[in-house]
Amino acid sequence: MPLVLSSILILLAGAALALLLRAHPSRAQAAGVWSAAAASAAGLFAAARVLLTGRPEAFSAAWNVPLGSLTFSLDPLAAFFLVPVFLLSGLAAVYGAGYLKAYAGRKPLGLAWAAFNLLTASMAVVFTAANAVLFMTGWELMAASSFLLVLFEHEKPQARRAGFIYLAAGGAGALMLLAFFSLLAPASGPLDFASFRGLSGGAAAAAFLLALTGFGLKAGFIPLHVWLPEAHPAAPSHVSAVMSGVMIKTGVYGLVRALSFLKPWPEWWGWTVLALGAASCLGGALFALAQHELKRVLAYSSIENVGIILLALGLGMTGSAHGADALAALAFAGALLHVLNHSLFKGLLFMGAGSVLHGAGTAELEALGGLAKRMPSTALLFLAGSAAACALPPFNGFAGEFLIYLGSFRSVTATGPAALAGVLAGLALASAGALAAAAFVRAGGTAFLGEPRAARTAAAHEAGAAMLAPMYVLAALCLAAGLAAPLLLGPAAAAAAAAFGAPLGAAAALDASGPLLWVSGSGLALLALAAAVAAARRYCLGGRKPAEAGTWDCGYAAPSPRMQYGASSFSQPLTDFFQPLLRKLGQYPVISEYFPARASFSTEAQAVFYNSFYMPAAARIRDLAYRFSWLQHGRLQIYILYIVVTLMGLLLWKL
Amino acid sequence: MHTLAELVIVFVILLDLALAVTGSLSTCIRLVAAQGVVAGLLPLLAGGHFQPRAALFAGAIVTLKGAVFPWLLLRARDKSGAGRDVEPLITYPASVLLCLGAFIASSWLGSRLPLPATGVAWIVPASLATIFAGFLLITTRTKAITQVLGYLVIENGIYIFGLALFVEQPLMVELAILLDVFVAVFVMGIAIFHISREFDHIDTAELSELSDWRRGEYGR
Amino acid sequence: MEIVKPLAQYLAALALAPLLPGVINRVKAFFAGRRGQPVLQLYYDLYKLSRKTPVYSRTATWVFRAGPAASLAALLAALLVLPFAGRSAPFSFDGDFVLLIYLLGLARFATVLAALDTGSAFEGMGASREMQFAVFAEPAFFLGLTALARAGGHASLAGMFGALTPGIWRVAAPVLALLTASFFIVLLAENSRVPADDPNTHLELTMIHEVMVLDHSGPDLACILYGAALKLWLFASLIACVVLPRRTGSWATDSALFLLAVLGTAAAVGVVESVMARLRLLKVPYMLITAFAFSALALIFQMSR
Amino acid sequence: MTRALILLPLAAGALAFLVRDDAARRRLLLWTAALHFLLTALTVWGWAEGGAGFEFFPPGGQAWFAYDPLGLLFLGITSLLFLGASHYAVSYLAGEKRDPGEDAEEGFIFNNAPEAVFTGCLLLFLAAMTAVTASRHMGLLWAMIEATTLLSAPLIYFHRHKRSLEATWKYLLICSVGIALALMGSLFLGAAGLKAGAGLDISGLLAGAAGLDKPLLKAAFLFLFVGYGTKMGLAPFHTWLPDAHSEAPAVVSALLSGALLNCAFLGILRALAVCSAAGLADFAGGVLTLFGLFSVVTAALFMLGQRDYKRMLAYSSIEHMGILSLGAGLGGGAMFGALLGAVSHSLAKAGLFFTSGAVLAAERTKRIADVRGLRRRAPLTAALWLAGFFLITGLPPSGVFLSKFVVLREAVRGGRWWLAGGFLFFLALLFAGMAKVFIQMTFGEREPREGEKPFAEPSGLLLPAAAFFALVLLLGAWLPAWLDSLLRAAAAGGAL
Repeated sequence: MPLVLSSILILLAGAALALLLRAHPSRAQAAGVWSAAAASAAGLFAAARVLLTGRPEAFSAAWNVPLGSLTFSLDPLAAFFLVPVFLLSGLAAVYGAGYLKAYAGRKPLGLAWAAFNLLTASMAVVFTAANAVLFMTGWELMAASSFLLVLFEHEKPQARRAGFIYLAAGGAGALMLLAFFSLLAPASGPLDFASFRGLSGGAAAAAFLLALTGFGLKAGFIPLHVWLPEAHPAAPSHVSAVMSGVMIKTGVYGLVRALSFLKPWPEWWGWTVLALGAASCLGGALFALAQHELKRVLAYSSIENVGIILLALGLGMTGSAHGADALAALAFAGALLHVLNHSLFKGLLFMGAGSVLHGAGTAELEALGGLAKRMPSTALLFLAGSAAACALPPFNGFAGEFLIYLGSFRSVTATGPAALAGVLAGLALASAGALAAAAFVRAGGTAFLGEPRAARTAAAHEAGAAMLAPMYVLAALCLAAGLAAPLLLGPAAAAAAAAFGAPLGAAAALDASGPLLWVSGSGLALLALAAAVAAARRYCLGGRKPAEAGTWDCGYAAPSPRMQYGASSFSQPLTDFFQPLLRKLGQYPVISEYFPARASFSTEAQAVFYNSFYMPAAARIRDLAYRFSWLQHGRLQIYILYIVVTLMGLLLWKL
Repeated sequence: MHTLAELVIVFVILLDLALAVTGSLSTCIRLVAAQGVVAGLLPLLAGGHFQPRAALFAGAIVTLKGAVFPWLLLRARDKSGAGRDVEPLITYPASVLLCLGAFIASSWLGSRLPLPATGVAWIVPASLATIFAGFLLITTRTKAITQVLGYLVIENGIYIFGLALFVEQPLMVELAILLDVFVAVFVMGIAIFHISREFDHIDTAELSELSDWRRGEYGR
Repeated sequence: MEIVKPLAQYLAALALAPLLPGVINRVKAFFAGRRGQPVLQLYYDLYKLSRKTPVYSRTATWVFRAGPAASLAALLAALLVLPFAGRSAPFSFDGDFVLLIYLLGLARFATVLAALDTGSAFEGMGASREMQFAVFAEPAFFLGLTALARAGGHASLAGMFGALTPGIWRVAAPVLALLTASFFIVLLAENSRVPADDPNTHLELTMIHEVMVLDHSGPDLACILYGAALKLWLFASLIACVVLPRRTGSWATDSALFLLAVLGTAAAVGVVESVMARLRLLKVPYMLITAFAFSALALIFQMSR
Repeated sequence: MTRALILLPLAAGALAFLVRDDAARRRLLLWTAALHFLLTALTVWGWAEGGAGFEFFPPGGQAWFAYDPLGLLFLGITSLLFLGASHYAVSYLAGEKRDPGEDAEEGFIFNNAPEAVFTGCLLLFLAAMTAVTASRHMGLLWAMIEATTLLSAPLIYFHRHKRSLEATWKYLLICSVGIALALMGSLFLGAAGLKAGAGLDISGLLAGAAGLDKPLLKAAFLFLFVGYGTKMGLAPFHTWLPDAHSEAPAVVSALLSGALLNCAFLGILRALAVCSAAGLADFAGGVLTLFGLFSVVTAALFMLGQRDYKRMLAYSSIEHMGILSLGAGLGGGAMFGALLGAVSHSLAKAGLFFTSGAVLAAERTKRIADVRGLRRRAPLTAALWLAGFFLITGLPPSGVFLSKFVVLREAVRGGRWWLAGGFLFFLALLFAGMAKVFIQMTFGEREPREGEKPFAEPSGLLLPAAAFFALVLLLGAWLPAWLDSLLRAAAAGGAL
């Protein structure tokens, strides 16, 4: 525990130092990066130790604020979430050192690094806090620091819009959480997690719904996701990586913690979570398919993956409600494993997108193309990350999802209503997987393959070593975590056991390690087979030099880059099919002449939930508020009338 | 003696009604002054035995409300060039009806609030009615000056209640309260001067620029 | 022997897979009244292609060159978990069919990326359609296998096919029939056969799979053709396992029967291809949704049984 | 000590009218504020040393001015706030002297009130507020609160133009009328105690609470509530507040919001204490809770689409007064939250008003729509502006956060679901409404206006704001033990 606390302190000191040195951007940057790296190393060590030994650590001190106490606890669950925090933050800091170089002199780098370190520190606080006031302090500082980072390029209107939506969503969520903790609060004394009272009936249901919305607003599942596709692309890419990779997981963590306070769970809770998870993973993948900007694709993919995690949680809860602990244990372990996996590959992908943005100047898919030639490393890493995100073996994405599938089959082959949950979970997972594959093939293919679609992106350049090194590390970790999944199962199960008790945790390790070993084995076999095929191909070529030619375009002599399939044309069959859900806006050419000279066609993905629900709701509320604005119309007489009428009413009513 | 006090109270209520129907500004000012004088004399009438301190205090009130305030307000009226009429926002019959409604409500409230240890009946209804009459003056008349008058009527109502009750108060408190009222009227008078200078007249309809009303920006 | 057998089965599958396209072609030729290609034509083609020097587009990168090999490797790995004649595959574990589905996904991923790498309008089109159909085919396939898992009470392919007996056909014929139909439709779509696709025309705008590989040549094309054969084998043997539950205890007999069933499936494909016209492209998703409905129905029957 | 606390600003105020030299007068203001703060600190220190049983008046005696923990708390806020305000005022007045005002909205030139009047009224205002916090007699309390109204009216009318006159007039009339009702309430309170001979002395009332006449006490509370509630700015009696706050100079707005509203709240708390002692806690609490929530709702509705940033801050004050009222009404632990909220809100809001003065100096407009990219023109001001937003909306660590949390917990614990739900919903609306404004003003590109000179950020205006924000932050991060016990003692005395 001292190690984690000291790493938090290092981060805070780094933040302060970066702020003090803001007049010297390079020094401020050095302070930020080095403190982040040092803190990450210390924190990673501490978290790994807890995970390996399984012994929770704790720290407690009095805190002179009402309801507060400085109680920290590092149990396996917290440690399991802390690993990606420190891992990704450390790597993102290194990446950021390269990424932000281009902004030196134009942007306040000292402030950016202070905010970044504060963000990391506050996430560490969130995962280790065992007191509601402390937790909320970490939670809100996390929101505030990331808000500043979202507004890093505040001269762009969409960044300000994103900042507003993000802040408003965060504020609403935080209020829910205050109510949630108030419900659990003991009769007196500080609101330590250990002293929370048990709830039942309506109070428990209220607490569950508050936690689900409050934490859900941070986790970003549908329909509480609207801030996510706005905010994540707006932030600098290393921050997007941290936000998408770990920050939204604080919502998942919170939900898991909250559920641990509220056991036993009624069945409908499980179904609710399951349904939200299914909606989120399907919707996230579908919306990712319709986006035109690389980082937005990734943001929607984050929604999808949070949905997968939620789906697994819901499956586990439903199973647990029916006494199928083995099933639940598998699902929970799968959920946690996916938390780790997602942070690895999503971090990698956002860094890749950042390199594109950095090298080509834009991340608009319709302007990109052919980057694999100019940015070979980035292309390789991004495509590897894509494969991981599509849960393709041998990468890590598959291992986590496999556990969830396994859980769903356990329930399928079992009897009772849990079977239905299993079927639905598996089906949602499979469908989302296919959609996600389409989305990633589209994004990666359009950005990196073929020919550049715009002149300005033809001169793209590869990212520097500071940016590539963290990406290589993450890609290697993605592969390693895929091949060594059985090793990760133990910690994941221990984390689940720490949250939900032994029956829902430890059993998973015994039950799933066999199939997981096979998965690793087949991953290795796949690699071996690939090597064999490659060798055979090399043998067949026998040293002959392949000939070069233009792309065969079915006889057309002068193919041009503009004839390539673009991102929107690639997804058009699918997005058309799902148009009722996607409601993309389009402009279609009307051809009226025999020899039309030019025609243009454009589609635009819209933020369906935001535009169709939140915006009208907000407009309705604003309209109502404007109606009420008549009350403050400026006439003194009427103002005094308010006083008389109220007084009269009070006297008549209360006397 | 109590009968006399009760007669005075009836007179006060009649003054309220008169205020509701009077259209002339100067009459209004004089009615308020008369009401103030009556209110100031009420403790002497109801008290029974003579106390020098009470007499002194009553004298101060009578001077203030009977002489100083009318003089101040009439001067303000002349200086600001306000017209002779009170310019009500509602018709006079409506004013009277509202006034009567206030009396009914006040008497109901008075029945709910029996005062202990006082021989004078109708104290609570009369003072409440006067307060509401003051509010009527403020809310249904346009001119700034009538609003000051309304404030004074409210003050009268409160005095009727307080002075008739013999709530024993330290002299300093009573003087402080009196001073406050005096300063309030004085400051309001100054403000009226400023208003007439800035706006050319003292119709408060002009005084409604500060507003949050988003007229026409909703319901579309 | 128990270690060698699965390996031998695996090698047999690798060796026999290129037969299936030949069988289909012969059936089609029969219906058309022609003699047709030799059954072993694909073997000759593969040999010929492996000796050729490939031609690469100047647009293409390493992705294009790695694509066919990666795709073939994925399919080879997928075959590792495929039971042969209802017997255990080399790799057999709970949930192995998920691995199978995702390995097919990996193969598709590699092929599609390679197609996009050429920058050709046609190959992009094919890639787009391939991904589109996968979105519909995958859930149908998955749901079918889930139903099978439910029917057999096992979560591994070997387990579920092992538990499949003629008895189950007697009890739950509708379920198995629906599943067979569903799998068959998925087979047609995934292997780009009529009515989803037409493997004979290479230059039509209706093309899906074949147009994606237009630019490949030499050993790369060999990889792709061989991979396609493996994929066909994979689906055909799944269908064979359902249609023909194990009967005898003899390995040799079982294998022979199984082979017959696989070839029969191929022949059925040929028949369908001969008697049906290709669907309009927009209708293909509906066909796959039908498969999905079949699978779902089968599952519902099975769960309420 | 108490006498010195009141007499010092009184004398200084009288003196200020006579001093001719501007610099000397400003020094007088600053020194008086500092001395007053020192005296206050000594008083608080004396209380802390004396412990919980410390009292300034003989239990049976008739002290007019004396301090109990509740009064002491509000004295501390007032004095601290005035110290910051005087620091601000000195540099503000110097700036106004240099280039007297051009109207921000319409561009006409206007005059300012004589500086001597302004400073004198400021000091007398302090004297009146000090007397309010010290008053032990309900009649005296009333007189002093009315005095604050009358003394602050000239302060609001510092800029001599139409709109500030309108605001002053409304302030004067609405508050005077409201306060008159409070006098009626005080008299009712006296009437309720006639039989028991309780008088209007607070100690006497508390001691004889059991013998008070209940219907009259209820009437007294309602009149006092409406009266002081008008002054406190609870909806629907708040109508004067946005006007006065937006038209007064920033320093006056800060004092109005941070100190004056609290004084009125103190009046309500005194009445609440008597009611609680007489066993009418539920009745009084119900009224406070209802209007507290209504104030939050009103503030939220007017926050959306607000066009003037000083008015926005004023509505935020209404919101916080609502929270204070809600906390006081819920009672129990929430009273502590309300008092902590009073302290934090005063500091944070005063800091925000100070900053708004700097914003106005930088941009020469109060219209939100016309302020963009403040970061470009005045980076320090912008940073403070944003910090103030986070603190006032209750982002931890901040005293405001703790007070909201405590109040909310009390509402939830009491099983008041609808109350808690409504409270949360409108708090969220308020947060969103304010966030929009602050983001729009602080960030973005800024087009320099014609003939605009670079803006030198006035440290005299920003320093008090920064200091107050730091204090609010500190309140949320580490509540000093003495303040904690003062708050507890005040809460216990307030709710009894």
